[in-house]
This record gives sequence, structure tokens and C-alpha cells, in this order.
Amino acid sequence: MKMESSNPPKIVCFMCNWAFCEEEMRVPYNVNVIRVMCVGRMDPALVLETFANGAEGVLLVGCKPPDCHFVDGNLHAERAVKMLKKLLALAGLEPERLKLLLVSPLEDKDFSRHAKGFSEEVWKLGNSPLSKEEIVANLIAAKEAASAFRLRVLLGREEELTEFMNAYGEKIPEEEFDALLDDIVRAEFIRYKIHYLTRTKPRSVKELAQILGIKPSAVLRHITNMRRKGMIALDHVEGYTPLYKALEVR
Amino acid sequence: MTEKLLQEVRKFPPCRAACPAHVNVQAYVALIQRGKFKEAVEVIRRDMPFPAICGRVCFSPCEDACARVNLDQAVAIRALKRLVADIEREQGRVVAEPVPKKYGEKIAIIGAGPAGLTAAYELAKLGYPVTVFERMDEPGGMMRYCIPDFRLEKFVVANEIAYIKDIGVEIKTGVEFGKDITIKSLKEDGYKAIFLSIGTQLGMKLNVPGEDLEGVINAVDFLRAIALEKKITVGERVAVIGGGNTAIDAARMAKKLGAKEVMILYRRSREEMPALPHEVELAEKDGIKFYFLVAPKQIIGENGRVKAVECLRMRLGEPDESGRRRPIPIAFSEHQYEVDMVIPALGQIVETSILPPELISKEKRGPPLQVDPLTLETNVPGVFAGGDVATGPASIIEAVGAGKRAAVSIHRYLRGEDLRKGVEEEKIEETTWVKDWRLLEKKERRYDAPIEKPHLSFEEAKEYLEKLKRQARFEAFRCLGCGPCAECLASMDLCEGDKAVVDEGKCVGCNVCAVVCPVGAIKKNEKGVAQVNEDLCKGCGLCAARCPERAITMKKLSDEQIITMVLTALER
Amino acid sequence: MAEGKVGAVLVVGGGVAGIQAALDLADSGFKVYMVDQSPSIGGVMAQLDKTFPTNDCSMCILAPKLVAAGRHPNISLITNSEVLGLSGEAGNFEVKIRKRSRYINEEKCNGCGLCAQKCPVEAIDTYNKGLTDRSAVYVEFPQAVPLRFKIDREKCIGCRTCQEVCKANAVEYDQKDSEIVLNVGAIILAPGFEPFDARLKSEYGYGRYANVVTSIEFERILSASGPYGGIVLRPSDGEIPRKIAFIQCVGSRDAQLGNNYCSAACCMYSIKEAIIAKEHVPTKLDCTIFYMDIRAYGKEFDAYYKRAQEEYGIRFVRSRVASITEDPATGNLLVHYVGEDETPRIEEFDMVVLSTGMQSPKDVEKLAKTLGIKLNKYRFCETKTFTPLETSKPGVYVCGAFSSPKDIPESVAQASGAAAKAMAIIAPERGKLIAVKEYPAERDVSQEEPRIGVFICHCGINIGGIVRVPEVVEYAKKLPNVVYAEDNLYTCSDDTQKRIKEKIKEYNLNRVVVASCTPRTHEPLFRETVREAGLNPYLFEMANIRDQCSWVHMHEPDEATEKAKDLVRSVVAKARLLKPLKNPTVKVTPVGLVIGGGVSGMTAALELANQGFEVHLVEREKELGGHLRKIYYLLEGEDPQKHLERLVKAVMENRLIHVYLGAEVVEVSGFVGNFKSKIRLSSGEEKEVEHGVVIVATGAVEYKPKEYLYGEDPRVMTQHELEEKIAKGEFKAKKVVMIQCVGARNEERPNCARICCGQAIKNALKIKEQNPDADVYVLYKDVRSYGFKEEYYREAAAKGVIFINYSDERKPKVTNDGGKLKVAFYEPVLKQEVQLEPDYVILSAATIPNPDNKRIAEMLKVPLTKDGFFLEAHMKLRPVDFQTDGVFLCGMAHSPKFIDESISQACAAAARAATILSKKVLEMEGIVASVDEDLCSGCRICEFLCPYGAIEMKERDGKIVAHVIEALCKGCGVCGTACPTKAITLGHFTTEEILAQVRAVLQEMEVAAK
Amino acid sequence: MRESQKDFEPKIVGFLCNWCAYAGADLAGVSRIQYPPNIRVIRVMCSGRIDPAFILEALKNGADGVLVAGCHLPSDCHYLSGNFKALRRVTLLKRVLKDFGIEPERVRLEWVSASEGDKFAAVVRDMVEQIKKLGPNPLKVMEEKK
Repeated sequence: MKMESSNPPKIVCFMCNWAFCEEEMRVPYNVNVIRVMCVGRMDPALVLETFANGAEGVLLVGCKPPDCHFVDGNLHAERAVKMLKKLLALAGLEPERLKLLLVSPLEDKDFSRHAKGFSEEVWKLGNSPLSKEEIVANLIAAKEAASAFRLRVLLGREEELTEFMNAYGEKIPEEEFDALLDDIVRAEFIRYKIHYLTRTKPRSVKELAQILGIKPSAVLRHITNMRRKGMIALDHVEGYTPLYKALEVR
Repeated sequence: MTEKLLQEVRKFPPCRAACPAHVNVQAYVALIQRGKFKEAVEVIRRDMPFPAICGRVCFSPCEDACARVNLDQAVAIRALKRLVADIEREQGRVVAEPVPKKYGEKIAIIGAGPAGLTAAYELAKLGYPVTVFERMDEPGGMMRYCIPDFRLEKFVVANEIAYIKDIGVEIKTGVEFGKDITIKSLKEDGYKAIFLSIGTQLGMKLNVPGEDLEGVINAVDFLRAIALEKKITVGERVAVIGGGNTAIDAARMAKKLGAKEVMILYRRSREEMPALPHEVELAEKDGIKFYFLVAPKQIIGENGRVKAVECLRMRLGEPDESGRRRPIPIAFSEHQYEVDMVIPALGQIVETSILPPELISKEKRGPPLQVDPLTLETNVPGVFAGGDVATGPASIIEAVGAGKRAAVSIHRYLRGEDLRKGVEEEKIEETTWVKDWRLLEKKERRYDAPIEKPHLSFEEAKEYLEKLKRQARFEAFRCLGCGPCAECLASMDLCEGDKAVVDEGKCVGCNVCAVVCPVGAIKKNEKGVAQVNEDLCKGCGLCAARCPERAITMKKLSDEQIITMVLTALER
Repeated sequence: MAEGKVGAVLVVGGGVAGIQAALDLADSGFKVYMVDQSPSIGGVMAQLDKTFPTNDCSMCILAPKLVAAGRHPNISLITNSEVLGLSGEAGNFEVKIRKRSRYINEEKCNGCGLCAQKCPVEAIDTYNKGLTDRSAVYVEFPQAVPLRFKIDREKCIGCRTCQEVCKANAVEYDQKDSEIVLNVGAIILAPGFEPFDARLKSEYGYGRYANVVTSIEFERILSASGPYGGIVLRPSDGEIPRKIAFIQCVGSRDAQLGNNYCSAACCMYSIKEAIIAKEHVPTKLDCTIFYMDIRAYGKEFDAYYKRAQEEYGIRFVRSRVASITEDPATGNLLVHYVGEDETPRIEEFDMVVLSTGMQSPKDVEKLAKTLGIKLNKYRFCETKTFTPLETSKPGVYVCGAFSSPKDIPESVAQASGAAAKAMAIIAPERGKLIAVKEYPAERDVSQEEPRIGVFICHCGINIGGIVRVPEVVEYAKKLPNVVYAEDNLYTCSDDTQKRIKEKIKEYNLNRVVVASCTPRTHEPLFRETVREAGLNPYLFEMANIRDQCSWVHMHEPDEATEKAKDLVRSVVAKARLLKPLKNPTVKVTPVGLVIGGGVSGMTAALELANQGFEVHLVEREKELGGHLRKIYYLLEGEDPQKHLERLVKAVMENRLIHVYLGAEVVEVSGFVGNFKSKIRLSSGEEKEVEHGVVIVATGAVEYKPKEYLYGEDPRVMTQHELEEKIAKGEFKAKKVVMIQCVGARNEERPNCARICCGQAIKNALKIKEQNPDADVYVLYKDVRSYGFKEEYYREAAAKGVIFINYSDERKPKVTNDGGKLKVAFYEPVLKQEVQLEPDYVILSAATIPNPDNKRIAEMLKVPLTKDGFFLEAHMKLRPVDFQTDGVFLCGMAHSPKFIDESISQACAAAARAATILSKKVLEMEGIVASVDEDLCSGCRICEFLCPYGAIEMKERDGKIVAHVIEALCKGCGVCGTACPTKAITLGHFTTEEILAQVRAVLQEMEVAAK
Repeated sequence: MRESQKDFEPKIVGFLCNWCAYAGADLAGVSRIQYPPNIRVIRVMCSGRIDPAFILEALKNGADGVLVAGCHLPSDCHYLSGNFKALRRVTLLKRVLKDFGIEPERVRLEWVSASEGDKFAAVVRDMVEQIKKLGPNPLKVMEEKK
């Protein structure tokens, strides 16, 4: 069934200043274009906040290397999107809802073709992800994880560590860094999901494990680390079960 | 525009700083990137009146200074300027409306060469009634009469000068300074300020025996005669003496007019030749032979006509005050070249006789006129002088630069302001910013329009022009945008010099911003907190996106602003 | 290689033993180099939560020692390093040390911890036994000494974040390992032990089942600073366990694994962990300990064991656990064991703690080879009974768990002992290599108006990130009498110390206030700086605006800033009233008095003499030797009598030792360094001697049993009597029954006498040796052959000695049935009463305190335990000191112990005594009480209250007033509070100062118009 | 109801013994356990040094609550028996306080060991809540009325 014009998905597109100058911008009404100086400008936390506010699809448009006016803004965007897709998957959204489109600022003339194509893809993925309350919680957790120091410093340094060299003069192989980033993204997401879940109501390890779908021992380990970082504290004990409550993180 | 230019301490990208007329290169290249050719020409015109001319013949100091030289090849700035000017002309000449007169003082410009015309153009834009007096029948000076057609078409010169007329400059030709008009007469006619830009008239003499034989004609007179369509007979074998652009032009013109064999004798070596390298290549392509380290000793004639020229071999000694090594003749190295025509092209000098005595400078060495290099005042109040007449033979762009400075001095003189304010040697800070060249990708020059335009049909020309336009945008993309905001009239309001701002309380000094910033505009200061260099910051926002402590926001395009746009977009 | 002896000692290992040895040596005037493999000192004790039997918090009693070692001018800590090579001989060694790279510059790093907060990479936290993670740049625990961070090179991805955020730019990624050569006179080995890897006992499922943990892991679970914050949780699901099983002897007493020795401390720390676990859970918790023998042999251990059973209801099951399986659904553990009634049982527990034994450190062979010392068959360092502290290489001594598994008090005693041995070699070099610090003349500020300088610290962002420090500085400037105030990035850093000294001179300050972290760790540092600037160290006070302000009000920056201002105002108010205090000094008579001439007394006297100190040795009996006289052979096979002669000869011939036989000390007066004692000689007259220290070595006596027909039937004798007979060859018997715990572990004397099991096994083996087919029965409650003695227990059992367990309820009965000796008892395996008719009944009579102890205790004003032995200052960390300074204790007077343990304690007492005798003048703490004699009404309340007897009444021109003995006063201030007329007050905490603080902290002080 | 509970922020003075309670408070800091900022600590060497006069001085000068904290009984005291003396003096003082019209609950005696950071924070939190219920120091209220 083809997407009628009646129910197209709400798409937000962040477009770099140099791609598609004004005249080439015939855009379908469900795609809202927001101009930014460079596609690298898109802070992962902002993209997640866009999803959390109801966007069903986010399209990032930038210049194809080597034509980025800011030298490597597009490469940084690529790395950010790679991490964002991991976070979206963890949050229960289809990673395809986020797309990075790198066009040649000279050759590519027709933006509407790309916009329609992407709307089609998003529409195929079914209704808005926000229908499930649980996904909203995930998105908030993902946003906070993406705003935390840990993920951001790794993302910021990724290029330097994998392209040039680290403090010891070694170049970290791409897959190795990816694996490390994978674990850290998962850990941070789980911790901020725990933090979100225990903000309103103190919860036990078992309860959290059941909600998160991971082993209670893993949840406990995360809680020990969260205690160390001042994110969570024991609230009270019911019977034989300690219940934890989130601490406001500065 | 010039007024504004002189005041503030100017932070120009290297290209603009190198250009004697400080043309805003970065602005028009940025506009070309976006395909805005019409606006590009307007930007050029803000700084100088001859986009098409300079696009063709300028020696392009801007390309030598281009930061991209460190990476691969300079951006083809001159070619781009030429293209946009040609496009504008191809699509029908833009008739500029005359500038309303704001002041009453009448100004006289003597000499319609590049210096004079630029001064007139600038003063007209300021609202002065300007009259240009020109000895020749057509305005343009060297541009019109000296540069051969195959380098600078006449209609191009006419077109550009027409634009100057449109904005209200009155040009009177056939009026000779010193004869029809003098300083005194002009003053009497009510001209409050006079600008002497008559350029150089006389070719320099060889000062060798046999110089006045028949068949010896100075290069400038040779080219002027051709420009005036006078009948000139060109010999079979022609020898041109000298190494500058005029020598090359004369040699190639001679070849074109049928000379079998044309040779250039130059007393220094190839590296010291002042002519533009690609001009020399074109000359070689035309079959002109070059003989270096050779200087004429005497011209041998046979019944009044040139038969041969006898030369001495040279070797190079210590550099003279112009920095070029002084040629020293080698004894007993006489040898002869069988030629029937000799064209000396040693450069021009001013014909002092036509100058009013009170202006002539006392010192023996150096240029004849006594002119303040910065304010272009002469010792006679109200009388200014610039261009080749003040500095000796120089390029067109330098003359344009002189014209602009003269306009400012005259404007201040008439308004009674201090001429020297803000004029001490121009405080220009060159900003070359790219942090890591190795970060950048090498991009070959994508645009090298041929100097001469091939002859095409209309359709071919149209399609050829489209192709050129696309190549030009690619080439424009190679510009690294060294300077701060280039006021390139970009329609997007976003690009109005957004800057990053650091919240010192939150910053822990992890230096990720310095790693990420493509321009090296943000670094940790000695206090250990990130500090933004506003001049270098391009407002791309990469640092704000990556700052682990989210301590960096953008003045205009902040996170909150983006989110509000998202919310309105999603009608939340 | 300098010739002659070198007055320095190398201590290998920074655990509690290494630290104690280093402190004793450094306090006695020797240069000490302490080398430790891990980045900070503290060893295993730093990981413990509480310690038995006092349940003290381990860190609270260890931290002061860590700080002392860290700041001692004579001790150089060389952490993160290992010994490479050794050359030279006793008195002059050359040791090659490799200092492994920390990737952080130790001088620059001041431990602010910002790098660890920001490091993105997490690694397994080995200090917390893998229960949680730490960042790649870490310090093992918050109280680590030296508080310097280290980068875990494997885990670190080199992202440079730590280097960038470090305000002291101390990170050096290119730092390489370095080698140094030390020139020392003696070496003390204290590398500690390596816990047994529980994975090797695969049947217990450690490593496979989440809820099976080792005892040290359980310590981290119990610890308040541990990963779970002090609540006992199951690692599998974070629930609080209902039932915990403790399994003893995991990796000890296990011939199959080759560890056929007992690790000595596991029984006790399991009991402790069970008790503390019950305290650390808000719910009901059942603890069960599966054991073979509960070896609570030490002082007060049995009392602790009894309280565990009765007061805490901990269940003890005598059985060796076969295996453990896990119920995957619940994560609970099924313990398969054989019950006391021989029936196999399975019991479900929520959690299992394996009491892992002790093994010698990981790469011990390499260390032994480099140092050239012999190891015994269990790869521990080989020692002999009479030289327990010496290794096979002269000049290299050993202490702690490296010579044999032992608990903390034994290790600490051995450490001081090893220090004594080391001192003996290089005694003439004392004081040569130590840095004697001269201070500038102290400026008299009494006439000056108070001029206060205030230094407020940012501590990187720890304070500055929350408290608006510049605002506080401006506020401080406006406080009355404050003439200078500034803020520093790190007030404790070396360059700021220089700044403070400059400002004191520049602004002519006579009071200094620092607002930063806790005075408990940094007050000594700043007092030192103030003193170096020519000011009396007590004209200094601190305000704690980090640990008790910024760190605990992180989300309320405004309130935190206001609070910081209040605290600074309060401390400035106190500073205004501060008066200079001088540290009282006391002259020291370099002579020792040793009471008791047994093996301990003689060894202590010899050790002191070896260091050049004169000793008076007083022995009540006619001849030296004490208990050792009645010991003829030893389990380990050495000849005690030969060693006794050697010892007596050495003592008699040593011209520094004055021996008084048949003599008694009747009166001791004075205080540390200035004792005067009266000795009643055998001739009856009294001799007065002056001495600086007292060492009590009065030993103990054998209990004369009243039960089991002892004294009524000649065939019933004690182990000592049996030993004498066997030695004289007068003992022939076909059937012998031995009864253990006679006169011990009962109501009257709850504690174990420790050495009777060893004696019983020794005699049993001797009997079997003389007559292999003799029947020997041993009726025991617990066979407590701990340490390497376990091997002889197994040997006796192998040779047919039958060990039968009896319980208190069913004690054996000895009857004389018509001339026939009968022993009736209940046999637990056969489950029926059994009767034997042995030729002899040997009673393992307990060792009880010397009856003379009461008299000596009153004389020396030192306390006794409930059992009647002497009570030392601190059971764990000051085992040979008394609470009163200058009086020391060793040997069986402390509690029953084997010969080698007595000798170790004797050397320890000598070393502790040497720390005082080695000083010409003793400088005491300046904060002492002082009496205003006009106000004193002589009511003696203070004299009665002072726990240290530091107040005595003196007659002053007709009036009786209180007088403070400054040397004994500890500065608690209790007297000052109780004094009705406020005549007595405590220096630095006077009543006016505290009241001023109270007023200042509450009212908004009218800020002096400035 | 006196001043509304909500915006009344009690001022509490804490006398902490150096060896146990003060160390416990430090540990709360080291483990970053947050507690209300109403308490102002004054360090003394031993809880036995805390003179009832100090407590009265605090109350006279407007303190809404006074915390006295020392080492656990029976054997934790660094000076052997200082805590017993503190126990006697504070219990006696509380009886006297009633006659001065000051609620005895304003003065509180707690035993905090060097390893009980959590307990110290909990004590402060609980005491702030309790004093909030009691309202400001009656002496201060009377003075304001004058």
C-alpha cells in the first residue's frame, strides 16, 4: 500500500548550510527542514530529544567528503550517527528511523527525491514509536546517556584515537574501539534507564532486572558503579529486598 | 566602502591582504560556491571597477598568497573573477544608475588609465562630480593601447569603462595635460582637487649606438600603433630586447603580424624575468626563441636600416637594490644576430617635460614626481598623483590600488579631515587558519578556463558556459575560507558570524573541543579553561556538539534554539 | 658501596607488618626504605572491614599508621616496585629495585581524584575483589598512602582526558620503569601472603556460582566503603541473604592439594564475618560455620567464639563439606555434607563464604632466589623455633605471614621483633642517616595583636566546583584581625607551603587559618609548615570545607558557600584566642628493667644489650630459664635444653646485663624515661635502680588440676610431669588416655591455653616412638594444632593415636575402681558410652597466669584481662605495649604461647623499648591539660577522672592543688570539663576558644568595617 | 503553628569527637553522601570534653538544635572512657533543659564510629526533620518578641 498524503510520518531534517541552496528545496509538507551550519553540529542528545518530542524520522543532510566546508564536520556526523543508531536500537526504535545523507553540494540538485524516499522508508516502519510509553522512557534514558561525560568524550576523541594516535603513540584499530564503545553505550544506557526508573519510585534489583530484561547480577553490578558515581543510593529495605532511589546527578 | 576599509584594523585572509586593492576575494568565491554569480560581480565591484580586465591580465598576487598553496594548488581566483565578469557581460550588460551627487566640489582627474578611472569611480560613488581628461581618443590608457587584443579584448575595456560612465563620471578625451589644460587652468575652472594619473609615456632608451636607425621602434609605440590600427610593417626577423610583459606582448604581436622569426634578448636569466610565467609559456608555444644573459652593445645598420644587433654575454653579480642580481658583461663575448627590426621593451618613464615644474621632485634617483606614498599628496596642496606616474611602471592592480587611496585622500582633503589618520602602513593581520593540513583532502584544481576563448557556436557557447559554471563552483569549493566572516551577502541569516561561547564554570579543560575544531579556534588557556578565538571561529558548532560537559553553546544557533525550532516543526 | 655498616634498613612489603617494622626502626633513629608491589601501602588489612576479636573497624586503626608511615621523615615509600637483586653481606647490602612506571608523576600528583572521575574507561576493581569496577586511572582506596594515582596501562586507551583535566599536570604517558640501588644495613621481609585460589577446589563451585564468595570478597561486601555500601547482598540478585554458610579449611589442612598446614586465622575471621554480617543486615540472618576444629587459640578468642554461639546464635557444624551445587532458578546453594551423626545431608543456603587459607606470595620462588633465602616445603620462608625471625641468610629477617600463616597481632609482634634484630646489627650507626630537622627560632607573639592569615583551598574543583571560593576569600578579608586572605588551587601542595611561609613573613602573621579538607589528615602537614616559618605550630587552625561542606552539599552551592563562610568565621574566632604551646620534653635514662628471667625475659634483655643499652634482669627463682627448664624435647625436633644453656650463658656473660636472681621488684615509680624501682635482692636488702623502660616477662604457670583424681592417684599426671618422666626414660605404658582442656575453656577460664594440644601430640608421638604398639587415646574438644603443627597431628593419627571428641555436656569420668583406673566417655561415632582401663591418664592442664601478676599490675598501674593475664594497649596493633607509655609486655605474661612466639614477642618488646631508649629526649604531644593554681580548690575530681593517672596532687605553699604530669597527659580534656571551678583546661581547646567558636558560628559577626 | 514549617531552616551546632564522629563525618564526605547543610561542626578531641556550658551557650545564641557525637560504647573511645562521661553529662543536661522551657529533643547524643558515614548523614537528616517539627528555638522567639 503506498503512503497516501493523508498519513505521512512526521520527519525532521537537519540540513547543512552548504547543501541544496534555496531553489532546490521543494519539500513535501511532512518533512520539516531546519538549517544548521554543518551536519557535524548535531549533538547526539539533540537528535534523541527530537525523537523524544515525537519525530518519527530524522534525516541529517550534509556534504559528501571532501566537500565539507568545515573540513571534517561530515566525518564527525558519521561517527555520531553510528553511535546514535546503537542507542536507538537499545531504546527499541528501528535504527532506520535515523538517516545520514551526504550529498555533493554541486551535483545533487533534487532534495525532494531524497525527502520522499526517506518518508517512504519511515512510513513502512509503522506507526509512531511514541505510542509505547516504555519507548519514551528509553528515549529519555538514551538522551541522558548521550549527554553524560563518558560517551561524549569517547565520541569526541574517536577520530583522533583511531585515525592518528593515542597518548602512547599507538593507533587503536577501528573494530577494537567500536567494541569498547558498544559496551560503554550499553552500560551507560542501562544505568540511565535505571536512574530514570528509580526517580519516582524506589525499586529493587529483581524488579529492575525484570523490566530491563537482563540478569539481576548485571543490574547489581551497574548499581555498585552508580553508587560509586553518586547516581543512586539505598532508599530502604522491604523484607529481604533493598530498594534503590535515584540521586539527582549534578 | 574604502572609508570603512581604512578605519578598523583589518583582519583579512591572505588573499585579500596580498591584493593591492584588497578585493574581498573570499566573499565572491563563497558566492560562486553557491552559484550566485551576479552577486559575486557586485561584491567585486564594491572594491574595484575592472573585474573582467583584472580577470584577464592581473599578475594575481592573491593566488601566490592563497593558503591552499600549502596543500595542493592555489584557488584559481583570477580565472573565477574573469568568469563571473564574462557571465555578467554575456547575459547583457548591467546598466548601473548614476550615483546622486552629494557634494559640490568638482574634481579633475588627468589620465584615464586604471589609476585615474578607479579614483574617478570611487569619488563618483562618494557623490562627487568628477571629470576625467584623457590625451588619447579613447579612455583606458595602457589597458586600451598597450595590452594586445589577444590578452585583453578592446570591447571588454570599453564595457568596463562604460559602467564607470554610467555611474556619472564625465570623461573628456583628446585633452592634453600641459597643453590644453594646466593645474592653474583647472583651478580657475573651479576644480577643487586634481589627481594626476597620466602614467608613463616614454619608452626607455637602449643608449647604444645605432638606436635611431630605421627599423628600431619602442615596444609601447609599436603596440600603441597597432591598437590605433596604424599600418605597421613588420620585419622578417625581429629582436625584442627586455624581459617584462610588454616585451612578451610585443614579440607575440610581431609573430602574429607575420614575422618569420622572433627572438627575445634578455640580459638576466629566466628566473629573473618579470613577465608572468604562463605568458612566457604561451610565447614559447608561439615559436618565439629566448636568449638569456645577453645585452645589446650596438645596432648595426646598412644604409639607414637595421641589419644586425651585436650583443655581449652577461654573468650575474650581486643583487641590486631591486633585489635582482646585477648583470655584468663578459669581455670579448661580442656576437651578432641578423635581424631587420629591433623592438626595445625596457620599461617606460615619465616625460617630465609635460609636468608642471613645481611638482618635480628634487632628488635625482627615483620617480620624477614628489609624492607621499601613503596619502599620494604632492607638494602642491589639492594636487594628488598616483599610478605609474608616481611609482614608475607597475601592474594594473597596483594602479587601481593607488586610485582608491587617492580617492580617500581627496575625499578627506575636501572634507578637511586629517589625511594620515588610520593610514600608517596598513595594519593588516593575515589570518591563515587551517589547523592540520594533513586533515584536508587534496583536491586538484578543477577549473582552468583557457586564456583565449575558443570560437564556438551560440549553443556550444551556452553549453560551454554551463560547464564552466559547474567547474567554477567546484573550484570555489576548494577555498578554505581563511578570513573571518566574509560578508558574502549570503542570503542565509544563519551565517552571520555565529560564534562559540564557553561557560568557564562548567569547563573542566578536557580539550576535546580543541581536538574537534577544524579551524583551531578554541584552545585551553593557561587557566586550564577553553577559550574561543573569535576571529578564527567559523560558528560551525562542532565543539558545542562534542563538548563532554556541554559547557559550550553557540551565540545564535544554540541548542535551545534548535530545540524550539524542532518543537515548532512538530507543532508541539 | 660504602664500607662499614649502613644505618638504614630495607623493608620488603607494605602490609601492616612492614609498616610496624618501619615505624619502629624510624622512631629509633634508622633510615627505612619500604618497597611495596602495589601502588599504595596497607596490604590485605586495608581490605578488611572489621578485625577480631574487638570488632574494631580495620581502616580506622590502620589509617593512622598509614599516615604516620607516609609522613615520617625517616621513611621513604617506594611503591609500585619490586626487588631485583641483592649483593653484599649483613650490615652492608646493596639492593637493586625496579620502580615500575605509574604513568603519573608522584611529586606533582596530590590525589584530588578529578582524573578518576572523568576517565571514560572502566576496569575490574581488584581491590574490591572484582565486585565492582574502577576507572583506568585509580587509587586503590580513598585513604591510600601515598595518595597518588596510577594508570592501569592494559585498560587505558590513551585518550588523554586525564592529562588534560589534571590541574597539577602530573600525567606522564611516556614515564618509563626505573631502577635504583639502595645501600642498607639489614633487610626485613614482610611480603604477606596470597589467598588460596578457591577455583582449585572446583567442587565448591567458586567462579561458577555467583553466590559462592571467598572470605576476602565477603570482607568487601561487609565494608561500609565497599561496593554494596555495607549491606550484605547476594551477588546473584542483590537480595539480602537469609542463610549464609561459612566453609572452613578451603585450601588448608588439605594433603591432596599439598597444603597440609592450618592457616591459623580463618576460623577466627569466619566467626567475625558471621557476627558482623548479622550486624550489617536489618533482617534476620542465620549463619552456619562448617568446621573440623574451631582453632580459637589466641587471647580472648574463645570468649569471642562463645559469644558467637550464645549471644549471636551462630550455628557450628563439625563436618567437612563434600560439595556445593546451585539451584539455577533461585541462585541458592545446596551444601552436601556429612552430619555429626554420620548421615549425609543437603542443606540450602542463600550464600556460601569459603574461608580460603593463606599461601606464600605469588612469585615467591623468584624473590627467594634473588635474596638467597631458603623456603620450607610449603614455600613459606624457613625459620627455626629459637630463631623465628631469621632467614637462612644473615642480615635478612622475616616477619608476618611469609614465615608461617598468622593473624594480625602475631604479625605485628613479629614485625617489631624483626626490627629489633635489624637494629642489633646496625646499632652503632643509629641516627647517622636520618634527617634531623632544625627549625628557626620561635617568634614570641605573646605581646602582638592577633594578625590572622586565611588560606582557602579550591582543591582542584572538589571545593571550588561548588563553593564560590573567591567570595569566601573576600568575606574572610572583612573578618576582625584578618590581615591577609587568598585562595589556592591546592593549599596542601608543596609550592603553596612555600607561599604560606612567604606570606607569614611578608604580612608578619602570627595566626594561620587554612580552610580546606579534614584536619585529621592534613593538620600535621600545616603545623610543620607554620613551624618552619618560625611560628609556634599550635597558632594554626583548620576549617573543613571539603569533606564536611562541598562534598556533602554538592547540589546546594549557595548554602555550601554560606556554610563555608560560617565555618571560616568560627575558626577565625578560635584562632584569635590561640596561645603558643610547647611540646613538653622528658629526658630518657637509656636503661631497661626486665621483670622475669624466662626465655622471654632473657631474649628481651639480650636484644636490648645488643643495641648497647644497660639492662637490669630480675628473676624470682634461683636460676634463669623459667618454664623452659621443664621442656626437654620439641615437636620440631630441636633440643630446648641446649638452647637454654646457650641463652643463660649469653645473658650471664653480657656485661651490660645485671642479673638479680631470687630477687623481686617491689616498687616502681616515675614515668616513661624516668622510672625509679626498688629491687629486694635474695639477701633481703633493697637496691634502687633508675631506668627508662619496663619489660614485663613474668611468664605463666601450669594449672594444677583438681578434677580427674589428679593428686589422688599417682597414675594421673599432667603433660609436663609425663614429659619429665619420658625424658628420664622412666615411663613405660601399654595404654594411655589423654584428656584435653583441663582447666581451660570452662566457666572460670573461658579462653583456650593454646599450647596443650601441641604438648599432647608431642608426648603421644614420643610414646609411640618408644613403644609403637602402645594404645594412646586423646579425648579432645577441638584439636588446635594450628599453623605448621597440623602436620604432626596428621602424623600422630597415622601412627594410630586415636582422637575422640567429647563435648562439655558429656565430659569423660575418671574413676579408681578398686585399684583399676577407669575412664568412661561417650563415643560420638558409635553413639554409646565406652570405658577404658588405661595404665596412665594424662591431663593436658592449661597454662594459667602467674599468681604474682596482680601484685605487679598494681605496682605498674597496668590492667589485667578477665583471665588474669596482662591487658595490652591494643590487641591488634600494639600487642606488646601497655596503655601507659614506657611499659612493655612479652611472653606468656601476655597469654600462653609457644617458645618461638614468646621469642618473637620478646624481640618485639625490645624493639618497642628501643624506640624510647634510643632518644635522649622524648618530645610529647603539645595539647595537654594545665592547672590555674589560684582557682584550684584541691577537690581531686580531676585526679579521679583521669584514665591515665596523669594528675597528681601537689602541695603548693600551704594549699593542695592538682598538678598535671605532662608526659602522661593524652589531651582528652575530660578533667577540664569536670572541674567545678574551671581551674584546669586543655591547651588548644580551651573553654574560651570553644565558646568563641560557638558564638561566632551562630551569630552573623558584625563584619569589622574594612 | 509557628513560622510555617516549610521555609524555617533550623541552625544546628554539632560537637564531634575527633577520633570517631568527626572521622565518620569525613567518611560521609569521601563517599559523597549528601545531607542537609544546616549543621555547623565544632571539633573537640573527645566527647568527654563537651561541657554542658557549651551546649547552653549554643542554645543561648540561637542554635535550634545541638548534636553531641562520640565513639561507640563500651570500648571505642580513644581515651578509654571519655564517652561514658559525655553520656552522663548530656543525659543530666536534658533533664535540666525542660525547666528552661527548651524541648530536650533539641539536644541529641549519638555514637558514630569512623566507618559510619551513612549513619552520620542519616542522623543529620533526621535531626533537621525533627527540629523543623519542633520549630525555632523558643529563646530566640522570645527575644524577637521583646
